[in-house]
Amino acid sequence: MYRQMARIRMFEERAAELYRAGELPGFLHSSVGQEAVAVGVCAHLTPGDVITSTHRGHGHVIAKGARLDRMMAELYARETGYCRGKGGSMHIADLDLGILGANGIVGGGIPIAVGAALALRLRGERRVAVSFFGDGATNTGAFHEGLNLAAAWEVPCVFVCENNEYAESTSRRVHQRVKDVVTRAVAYDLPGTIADGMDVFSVYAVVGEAIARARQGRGPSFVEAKTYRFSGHHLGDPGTAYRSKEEVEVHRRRDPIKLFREKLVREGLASSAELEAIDGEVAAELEQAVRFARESPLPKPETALEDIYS
Amino acid sequence: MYRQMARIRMFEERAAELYRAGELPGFLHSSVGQEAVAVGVCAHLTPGDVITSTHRGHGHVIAKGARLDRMMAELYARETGYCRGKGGSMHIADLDLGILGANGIVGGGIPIAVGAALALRLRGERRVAVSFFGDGATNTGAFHEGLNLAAAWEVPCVFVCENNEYAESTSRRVHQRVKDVVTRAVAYDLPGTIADGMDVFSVYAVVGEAIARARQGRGPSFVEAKTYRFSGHHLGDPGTAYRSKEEVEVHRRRDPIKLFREKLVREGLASSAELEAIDGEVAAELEQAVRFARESPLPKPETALEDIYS
Amino acid sequence: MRKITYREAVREALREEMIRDARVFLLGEDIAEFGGSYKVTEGLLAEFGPERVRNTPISEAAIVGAALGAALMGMRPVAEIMYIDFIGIAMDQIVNQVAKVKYMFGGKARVPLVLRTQGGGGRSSGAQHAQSLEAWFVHVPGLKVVMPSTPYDAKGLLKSAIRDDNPVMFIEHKLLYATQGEVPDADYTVPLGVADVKRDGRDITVVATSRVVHLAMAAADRLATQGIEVEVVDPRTLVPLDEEAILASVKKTNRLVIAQEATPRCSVASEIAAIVTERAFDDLDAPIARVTALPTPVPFAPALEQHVLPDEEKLIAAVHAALQ
Amino acid sequence: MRKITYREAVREALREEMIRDARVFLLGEDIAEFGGSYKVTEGLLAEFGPERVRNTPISEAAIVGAALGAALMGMRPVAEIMYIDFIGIAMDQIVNQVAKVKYMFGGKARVPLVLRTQGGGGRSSGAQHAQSLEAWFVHVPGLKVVMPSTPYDAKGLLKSAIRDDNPVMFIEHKLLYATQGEVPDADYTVPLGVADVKRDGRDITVVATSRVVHLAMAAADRLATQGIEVEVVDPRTLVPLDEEAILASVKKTNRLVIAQEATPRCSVASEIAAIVTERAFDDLDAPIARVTALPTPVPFAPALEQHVLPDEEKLIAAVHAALQ
Ligand SMILES: Cc1ncc(C[n+]2csc(CCOP(=O)(O)OP(=O)(O)O)c2C)c(N)n1
Ligand SMILES: Cc1ncc(C[n+]2csc(CCOP(=O)(O)OP(=O)(O)O)c2C)c(N)n1
Ligand SMILES: [Mg+2]
Ligand SMILES: [Mg+2]
Repeated sequence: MYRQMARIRMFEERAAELYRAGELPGFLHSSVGQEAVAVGVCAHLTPGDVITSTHRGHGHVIAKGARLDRMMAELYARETGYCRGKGGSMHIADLDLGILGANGIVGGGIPIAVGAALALRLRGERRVAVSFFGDGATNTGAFHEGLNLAAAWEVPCVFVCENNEYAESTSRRVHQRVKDVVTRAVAYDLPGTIADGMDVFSVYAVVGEAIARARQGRGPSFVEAKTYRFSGHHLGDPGTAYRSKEEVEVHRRRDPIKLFREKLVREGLASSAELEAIDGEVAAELEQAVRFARESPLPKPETALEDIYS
Repeated sequence: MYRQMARIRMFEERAAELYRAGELPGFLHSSVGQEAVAVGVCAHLTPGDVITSTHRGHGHVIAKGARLDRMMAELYARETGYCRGKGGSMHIADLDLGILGANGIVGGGIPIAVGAALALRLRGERRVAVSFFGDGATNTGAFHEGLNLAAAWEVPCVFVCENNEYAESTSRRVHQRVKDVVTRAVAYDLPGTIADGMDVFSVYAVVGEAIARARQGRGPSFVEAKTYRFSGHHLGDPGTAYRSKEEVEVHRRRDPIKLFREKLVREGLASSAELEAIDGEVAAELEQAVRFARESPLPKPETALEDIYS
Repeated sequence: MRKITYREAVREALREEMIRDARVFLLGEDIAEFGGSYKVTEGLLAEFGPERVRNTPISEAAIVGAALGAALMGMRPVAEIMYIDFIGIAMDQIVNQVAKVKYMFGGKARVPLVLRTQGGGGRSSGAQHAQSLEAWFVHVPGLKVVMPSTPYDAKGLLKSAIRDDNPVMFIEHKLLYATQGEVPDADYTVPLGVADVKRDGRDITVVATSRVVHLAMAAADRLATQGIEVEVVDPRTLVPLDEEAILASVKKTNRLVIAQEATPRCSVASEIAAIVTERAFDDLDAPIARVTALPTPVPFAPALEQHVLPDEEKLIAAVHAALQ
Repeated sequence: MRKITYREAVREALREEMIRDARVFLLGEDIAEFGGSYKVTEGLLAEFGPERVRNTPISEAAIVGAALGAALMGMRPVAEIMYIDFIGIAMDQIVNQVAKVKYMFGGKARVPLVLRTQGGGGRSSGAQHAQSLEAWFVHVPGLKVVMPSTPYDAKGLLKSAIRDDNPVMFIEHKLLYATQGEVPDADYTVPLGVADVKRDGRDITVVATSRVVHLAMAAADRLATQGIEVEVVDPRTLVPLDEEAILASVKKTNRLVIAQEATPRCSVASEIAAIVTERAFDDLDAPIARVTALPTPVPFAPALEQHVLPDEEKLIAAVHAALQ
């Protein structure tokens, strides 16, 4: 798990650097600060399980098993990227890994996860679907229709809300009145639990139950992971117009990677040296990924006309 | 209030007769059995207050002050109808009476009511908006987005769910898991109360509080009125494929008009003779309405091209 | 050959494909006990049970999204949107997800999904229950769009749609359900992307879709008595569109009327007119005419609705004008 | 005259109309502190306060529905949909409610509502953030549709839109925000329904919309050096469409290329082609050509996106072909 968190963090930071250096087109939404959620959830998943993700999806897909080189190649808009350069950061997908796609539409992945879970149920498989989404997404019609349908059909789906208290610049105080997002589970008669999204152990424990329930055919449930994004909404937004420096500072003090390291070392589960070794390996993997991406060919213009229909 | 309930009941019954006789085109959704909700709610409203209604909207618009003759003329597709024959049963509206329209789209009126309430709030008026909708509508994205927005903006809007336990043929057991629809108010941090939708006094009392709250600037709230439709989904649906005769019988025993009459007489608020006199007057009004409609001119074909733009 | 209704033809296609392939299942509002608003799915619940004939809440976006999720997992869902008028609610899922996932994922996805719905006026259903919205979907790359006009086509095209690995919008017409036509007993399919010349003629081509094909056929009968031989071409699928069949007919007749029930602007009729002027300009001896609904919402009153929608008279007038 | 950006022009129109009429207010996602995704509404929160510059939840259907409700009560809301790509979520409200209430109510409603949004590609935003979807709205009677190409037009048209008693879709282009143009200091409006001949020419007419107007102007400059005089017509509003201006130009040049960023099928280009073949067939000396995006979702990679979207080269090639 530590390795996965480090992979996400370093991927995001490296991508941000490259983006600022003008090497990556489009725009990027960094998940720095939210790594514990992706990792704590996906640690329960097998390759046969599936996820749907969001515009802020790098963490989810890395935790679900995506390769950094093909991700980086996609950010570089290369033919070797996960989407042959057609998708970009917001659409990374690999059906073989159970990644049904990041998504540029807020809330858009939720009903898709419900349908995937339905397929699993119809075939009597013990696989599960997990849908990631943000606090802002819980105001969309797709969220409501999706959760209601999942509840009515009792499909093996776990809904994981990464509540980072903002939808772009809009504070949750402005966009919804409920004190905790998890309150909304009640509207579908679903079990709902809050996890500390900065503590990977908390996420792991809470989601573990939800996933076990789904796997055992006891229906869908809802997890709210309270987290925070350390950077702006996307690279380019300093994230300062709508939140105070102090607020950001408070959350940064609970950096999920720092907390995790401290705990591992404190409880004797790993030594600092071991963790640094992992960091070093991840850094190497990442440099390899950047090299792979840079050396990969650009897609041929004519390929724009491929992949529309089967 | 008794007169209004009688007007709705007799209007629906007469319209059904005329429809079966082939005099009315299109299709009709009868609100027989649900009269106490429309009347209990609208008794609190002034002409300056506004409502949005549904495909099953005759009761709401009558209770809000619509004239039977112009309604009947609309059902007859006449130039003198509320919509000049352009709308029909599902689109009866009169902005002067605060009727922002029946609606053919389930859930469609909900965000509109929120916006109307916002206008009232922005202008600092003490008027309120009421949105009627069914249990089935509470599964739409428009419901969710609308209620969340109303809560976030604290607009003077009251949401009245007529829970008749079915959405067309689909039982609530199949389409949602919550035991009471009102549970959904929690998801928006809104006050929610259940009313006995067969008892006009219960509706009147419960909704009275909600409307007072809105009028005093204390924000929106939610009322679930438990009711039942005595006929099928529309005229043409016998309503028997998905519910048992016994079930219908049980509810028919709590006919809201019968209950109201009994109470009025029992408590000495009105005598049977008085009520029969009212029935007689309403019957006369209705016959006059049918005559008016039948004698009204059909719209000229070219008028189809009018009223698109201002 | 035996005659069955358009409704029965659609139902048979569903039933036979459900028997043929266990991955096929149905979802939609009131399709189970009720058999659907237009009774197309009647009897299927009894035969296939509630797992494969699934009533949904009133949640068009979730219906489509769930169908997509199931399709991505290898199922072959057939979702019903009760009226095409309600499809706006699912528009984001259809256009941003269903139509684009394969492309956005670099080709690595198959979306074997059929979205059945019905449109059209003529029953005084009012402006929110009588639209013809196929143009929206034709505009969007990634979807296929089918509009059958006869029981034979309906059954054969729906089977092809269900067996296709791409998302297909399958748009029926409410006034056609009760119409009858010859349909073989044996299994057959009608391929997507192949037009059908419903009537041969040398003087003028009328390209018509869905119910308007029947208006065109009736108009052609009447025009034949005046010595005018109309060729009626039914594209049957709008995406892929059989441009060659249309162009071949125009090359033969040199005159073209395009007829549809949808409103005119940015419609299928506009598209066909644009294609023909692009590709067969020199074959045209007269301006192309469009016979469409007038550009209004569909009114409720029968007299108004009739005024707005296309009919035989309007078609005949357009043919006469084009022959001048 | 002073020069300002397209972004500033839109902002000025909003600001001046908010000052002029207390009934005008703004709602949309992140339009307040953030000033909108493209910073169009920057500063307006500070000037007009949170009651008149309202951040909304991510609820596009409710944004439009609420704007409609407020408009029916006599307010004049200007709602922003952050990307036109998200408009599918609001499609039902726009098409079944906003566009139709007046008609369905027999004329007894006014809907002074502006829906501002922005579309278009060119920034590697991917398939869900780069679409050009105006055709959907042109198809639907009851809406007006505006697509300004210059700061002058943007400001003048937006003012007209806000003062209009009908629902207006006001579609900006993300790549135009930073472009500059002359805009008078004094109050002025540009009427809806009047095209603008952006460049006079006798050899061929290019009708172009939104950002493609600029591509057409650049292509015309280059063609002029080859002795080809292109007339560039910018309809500016797509509904109502100034057909007469287009026809007048075609009558003069006898050749027509239509250029837009949207995909081709059932598009505005198709519609204009159909109108011109219907109404000016005899004036045409060559087939009408359409220069549009290729029929694909918009790809992410710059090289692919460029291949898919229209550009100067494609325009020049089409003009040459039409002059053959
Ligand atoms: C339907 C839709 N509306 C608006 C947007 C623009 N948008 C992108 S991300 C975002 C905020 C999402 O907030 P949240 O769900 O909390 O996720 P977070 O960004 O905080 O991770 C918005 C409004 C969008 N992509 N899709
Ligand atoms: C968006 C939408 N989907 C489907 C329909 C078809 N439809 C009309 S009424 C109805 C059932 C509505 O149920 P409910 O809200 O409980 O109201 P009731 O009919 O019980 O009064 C359905 C599915 C519609 N009109 N609009
Ligand atoms: Mg958030
Ligand atoms: Mg109901």
